[in-house]
Amino acid sequence: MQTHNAKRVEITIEAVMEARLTEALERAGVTGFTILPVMGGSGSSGRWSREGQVSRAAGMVAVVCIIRPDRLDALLDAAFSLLERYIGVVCVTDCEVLRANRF
Amino acid sequence: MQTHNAKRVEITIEAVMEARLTEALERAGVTGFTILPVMGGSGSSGRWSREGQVSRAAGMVAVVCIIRPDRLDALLDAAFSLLERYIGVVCVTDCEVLRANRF
Amino acid sequence: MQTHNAKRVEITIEAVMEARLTEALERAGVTGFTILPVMGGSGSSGRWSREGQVSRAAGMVAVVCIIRPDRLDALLDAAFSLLERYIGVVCVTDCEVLRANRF
Amino acid sequence: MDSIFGLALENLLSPVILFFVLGFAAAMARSDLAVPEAIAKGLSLYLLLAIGFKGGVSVSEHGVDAGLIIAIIAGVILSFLLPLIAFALLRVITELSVTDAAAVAAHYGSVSIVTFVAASSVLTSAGIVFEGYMVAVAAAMEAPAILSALWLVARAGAARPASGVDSNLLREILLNGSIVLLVGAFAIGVITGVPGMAKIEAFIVAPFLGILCLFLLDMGLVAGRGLRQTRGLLRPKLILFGVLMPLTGACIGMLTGLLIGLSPGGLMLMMTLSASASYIAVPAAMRVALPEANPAIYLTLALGVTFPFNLVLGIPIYLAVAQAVSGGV
Amino acid sequence: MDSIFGLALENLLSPVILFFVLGFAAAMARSDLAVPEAIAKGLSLYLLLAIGFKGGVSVSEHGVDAGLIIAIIAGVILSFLLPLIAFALLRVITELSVTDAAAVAAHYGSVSIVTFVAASSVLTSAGIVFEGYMVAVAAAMEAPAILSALWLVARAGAARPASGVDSNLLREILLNGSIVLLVGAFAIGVITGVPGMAKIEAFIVAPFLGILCLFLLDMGLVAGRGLRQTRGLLRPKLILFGVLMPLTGACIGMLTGLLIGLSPGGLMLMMTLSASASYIAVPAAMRVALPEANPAIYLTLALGVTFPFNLVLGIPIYLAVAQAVSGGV
Amino acid sequence: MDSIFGLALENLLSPVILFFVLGFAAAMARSDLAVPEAIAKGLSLYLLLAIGFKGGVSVSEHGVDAGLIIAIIAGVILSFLLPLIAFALLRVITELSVTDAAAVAAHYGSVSIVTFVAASSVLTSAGIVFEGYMVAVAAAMEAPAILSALWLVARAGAARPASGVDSNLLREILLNGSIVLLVGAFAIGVITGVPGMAKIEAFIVAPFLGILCLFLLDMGLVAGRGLRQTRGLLRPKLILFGVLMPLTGACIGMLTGLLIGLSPGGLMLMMTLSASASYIAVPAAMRVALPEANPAIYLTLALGVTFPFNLVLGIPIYLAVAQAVSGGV
Ligand SMILES: Nc1ncnc2c1ncn2[C@@H]1O[C@H](COP(=O)(O)O)[C@@H](O)[C@H]1O
Ligand SMILES: Nc1ncnc2c1ncn2[C@@H]1O[C@H](COP(=O)(O)O)[C@@H](O)[C@H]1O
Ligand SMILES: Nc1ncnc2c1ncn2[C@@H]1O[C@H](COP(=O)(O)O)[C@@H](O)[C@H]1O
Ligand code: NA
Ligand code: NA
Ligand code: NA
Repeated sequence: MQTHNAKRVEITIEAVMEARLTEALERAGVTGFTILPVMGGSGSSGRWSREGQVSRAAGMVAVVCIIRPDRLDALLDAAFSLLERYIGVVCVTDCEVLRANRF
Repeated sequence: MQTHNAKRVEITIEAVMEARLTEALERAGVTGFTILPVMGGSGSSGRWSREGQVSRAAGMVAVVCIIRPDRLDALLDAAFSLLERYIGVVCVTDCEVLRANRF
Repeated sequence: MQTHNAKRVEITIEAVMEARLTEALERAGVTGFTILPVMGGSGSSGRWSREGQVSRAAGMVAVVCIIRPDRLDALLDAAFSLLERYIGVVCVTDCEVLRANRF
Repeated sequence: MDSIFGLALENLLSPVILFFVLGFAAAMARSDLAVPEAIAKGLSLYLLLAIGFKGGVSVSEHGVDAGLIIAIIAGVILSFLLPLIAFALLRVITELSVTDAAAVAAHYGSVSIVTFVAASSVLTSAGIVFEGYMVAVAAAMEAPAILSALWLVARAGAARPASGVDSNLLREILLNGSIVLLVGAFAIGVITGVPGMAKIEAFIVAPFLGILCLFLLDMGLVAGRGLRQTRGLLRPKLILFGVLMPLTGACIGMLTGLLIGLSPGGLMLMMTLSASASYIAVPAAMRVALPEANPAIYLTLALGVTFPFNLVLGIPIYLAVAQAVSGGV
Repeated sequence: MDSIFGLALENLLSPVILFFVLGFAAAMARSDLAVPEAIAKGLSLYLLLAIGFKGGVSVSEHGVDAGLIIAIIAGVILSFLLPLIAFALLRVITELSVTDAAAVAAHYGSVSIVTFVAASSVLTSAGIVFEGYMVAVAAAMEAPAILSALWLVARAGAARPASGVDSNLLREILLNGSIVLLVGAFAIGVITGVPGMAKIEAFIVAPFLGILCLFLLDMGLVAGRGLRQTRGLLRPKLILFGVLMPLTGACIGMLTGLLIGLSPGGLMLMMTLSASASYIAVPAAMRVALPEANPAIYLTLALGVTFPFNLVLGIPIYLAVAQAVSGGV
Repeated sequence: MDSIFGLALENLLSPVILFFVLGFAAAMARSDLAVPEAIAKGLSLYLLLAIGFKGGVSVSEHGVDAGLIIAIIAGVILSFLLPLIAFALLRVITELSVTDAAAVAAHYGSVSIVTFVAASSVLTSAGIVFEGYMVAVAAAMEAPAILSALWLVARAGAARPASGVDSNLLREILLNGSIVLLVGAFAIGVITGVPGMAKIEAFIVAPFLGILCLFLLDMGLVAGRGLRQTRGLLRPKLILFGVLMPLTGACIGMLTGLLIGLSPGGLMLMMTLSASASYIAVPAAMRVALPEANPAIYLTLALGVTFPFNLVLGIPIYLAVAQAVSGGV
């Protein structure tokens, strides 16, 4: 089957920032993304889990964007302004997609 | 540690199609997969989120299959018949696995 | 934007083993990881789904670690002791990250 | 209280409706108020279980008679018929494609159980009795409309048969969770009768209205959020259909109800069922069977226009009309 | 009503059992009816809290006496002992490996709290009093069976010690959520007594049976789905064990109960506890401690065979026998 | 019962507090007991709906008067003022940075609705009436403290404005789900009054204390887990602040309440509101507006220290003091 090169960007970010991130992505012209729930994690700011939360303050989500390679930089620029000050991890992987015209 | 080349295929698809997709995969000889919940997303058919749903009509799931490279085409063929008419995204990544005989 | 090579390790493991895995990771010096919920799956031990569970015995989670390439082996060694006897899948992907000093 | 306005006002100022309005307003104002998905699903399981069981107990008290069979047959016929009318109306007053129009039509032939629950709670509050088997009629009306819609599409040759239309789909439609729970709880109510009710009354009856409030808060949130996200889509002609169709359905439901001799309460419920539009079973079936139809259109119409209309204005209208034509009050 | 058949029929036609049957049938028919995981977990928290608290209040009324201590010790001994009997039975009538047989045995030495809840609700409905401390006995019987099973495996040298068997596992077993909530609510019941009950009675007592219905609907769904997925696995010999073992357990529980002088109600609960098989705490412990044992076997037996058997037939049998041997009724 | 000790003991031995203690102890002992996130959220929706609605109905009975307006204004002023006092106290007795101190201060100016709910249930149990509009005061006190904290940071030039502080943040704060539901349910209570209450009383009133028990079990689990994870962080000086600040807040609340002439019950609630610290709305706002502040500090203080303190000791103290200074009892 015919596949096309693309980039898969996975941004793990605090749930309170989700709407701000997706708005920034949309402003940067990225309209396709999928949001995955996150149950817990660990990082430089310690360990957390959904179970131990009353507030939505500390939960996280993972936003996955598949985009054409040439649009990667625009996406990372848009994400970076938020990621600089807030907690979060960005991970970019090479991938292949069907139906490239959608991305 | 000894690792082996494999492919990681991530299919994001409507929840109503989940059983049909996994049956198609099984018919194509793919017996290993993991299903992740999806909270929301955005694409050519607009923005949606689990919160804004009463019906299971519009939710999505992500099906992740790790397979031996030589079996990728069979998998994509099986998935494609469903993906052609229904909403969904397929993303294939190179990966390495332990214990290759399992895949 | 400046990115750095890293490895994305995704370990799908039974929920009862989650704490044991993360402790093993921490002992191996891996302090950054994200835990994703899993809804269901299929493998050599058959098909399961969260819906069909009363007990936490059979659920799974996915643990995602992004680490510097040179620390991959320590991670895999730590995970392997648990993965040898217990159900689970490990998948390693090349990736690129922003802010490499965090990993 | 004998005027429609009085009824409408009283309905409007009941906690049940006001919590719906609260949810709707909160969603419109983009508050982050949200009912977790699992809780909403749990509440709907409760409502289905309670309404089905109560209906069954009521039937066990009065005995099963021919009325039940006749009413179910009438309901099935209505569910087959209403999509044809809806489709014709849509093709006349809107510019929807055949596929979109058929998908919308399926929703209006089927029923909204929550609208039914709200209507029956209005009857109960007003002390008006109704046939317990109307619950079974509601269940029977869920599925046939889907077949009518698929027939409409096939007739027009508008879409090639979707790979998903198969025996699986049929099973999914007929054995969808809501129908199974509603019919099952109904049967259990019939079997265990009044003694069974005595055992679980404190769970089934006492907190019912309160739980309905919480559920309608969520429905308001969902309807409001849906409307906000698809604002652009709702042209005046579509909104017109979303109001005209329930009134048309209610008329046809009324004629049918009179024909089969329902009590005023049963008549009002038959009108409500005919007027209401599905937003659970049918959307899922449409995604599988008619993937080309735009879900934003049918969900927004059923949930964002017709559901609120029925809840707030429709129910008091149908009650007043049912009482008037039955010679009641 | 003094025959076992009468009791069994009455039990069978109670809403609680019928909702279980409904869930079971829906799963078998592959309906998509489902109770969200969070709701099922919430319902089980409610049942544990309510049953524990009620037991505690009952103890606070009658005072703590030696009976409590003796019954707990008896329960612990039973829980250690029953796996040995189950293991022997399995090795004789089935072809399970040592590891699989030990894992199954652990489940039958431990208890199913929901079966206990259902049994005590039957007693309450029938107006039969029982020792409030049986709740504490139930909690005490959860864990010892696991140790017996591990000993059985170690003795046979069947599996090398799993890396997971460590102090963590022990803590997980002893402090598993169900035990902690059950024992904690029991203690709170003892402390706050009747005045405490007066405060939360409307939550703890009134809706109890209704919530049990909803919970058993889910149990039926889960048991049915489990059975459907592992059909091939259930050979006649395994099913035989799944029915024989609870009866055996009930006999041993009866003898123990008579020995320590329980009331007819308490006796029936002791039989039910001995007859029931765990499907929450023990499966989790087995996955960690005996990963080589096949979970499909023990889950299907405990949940798909023994649980329904106890719920539908076992409970009325145990009640009739307990009354007969106590000279009651 | 007229001594603080008697009150404290009675409070301590109520089921509500004991379930909190159970959860706390279970978390400390690393039990896996857990309330699913969706259930916890559902319970909190219930509590907000019920407490808001009851307050509204009570206002509808007594008529809206100037007291409501004055009390709300007083609450808003308190919420603006208390962070300044908390900030000063923190800078004197702890070594927190300006940003961390301001973030903590915001929490103590705002309120904990669950503490308010627990306090009002103590009043109800004791048969002490209070102004229904205190619910509206609670809602009004949630947000202003956040602005004070941001002003404190800006004044000190301690952190450059976060990109997230924008109109979105303001909307999120003012229309956060808890406030909207509390105020909405209050308004619905005012509108539907006693007849509305009659309809949903069995849901809103009867099970209230029981549901509060289950909710506080979860709060205990969360507070205990939080404390366990951040043990290292809690130096004696911080703990001192976590106890001193609620007492300080309660004093200021008392003076304010006396000034505006609240009843003894209302006075006690005003003290509780002033003494309590937010752990829902404010932490979320702080993550957006002051991302540099360490959430472990403010969450642990508000949830792990001050919440348990208020629940167990604070509430009986505030009640005794309120009665004493009002010349009551
Ligand atoms: N190396 C990593 N791999 C995967 N996820 C990570 C990693 N580091 C951090 N995270 C995720 O990002 C969250 C915040 O990280 P941090 O800002 O380092 O505390 C953690 O709770 C994890 O969910
Ligand atoms: N570029 C993308 N990256 C990640 N997920 C996507 C992308 N495009 C679409 N999706 C997912 O697929 C769903 C349907 O996409 P679409 O068919 O484009 O409306 C969206 O709601 C997303 O969850
Ligand atoms: N090839 C695979 N791709 C993705 N996930 C898998 C694969 N094989 C197994 N899994 C996951 O691992 C679980 C246990 O696998 P197994 O040990 O093969 O039964 C399954 O239920 C899946 O969730
Ligand atoms: Na209809
Ligand atoms: Na047993
Ligand atoms: Na405060």
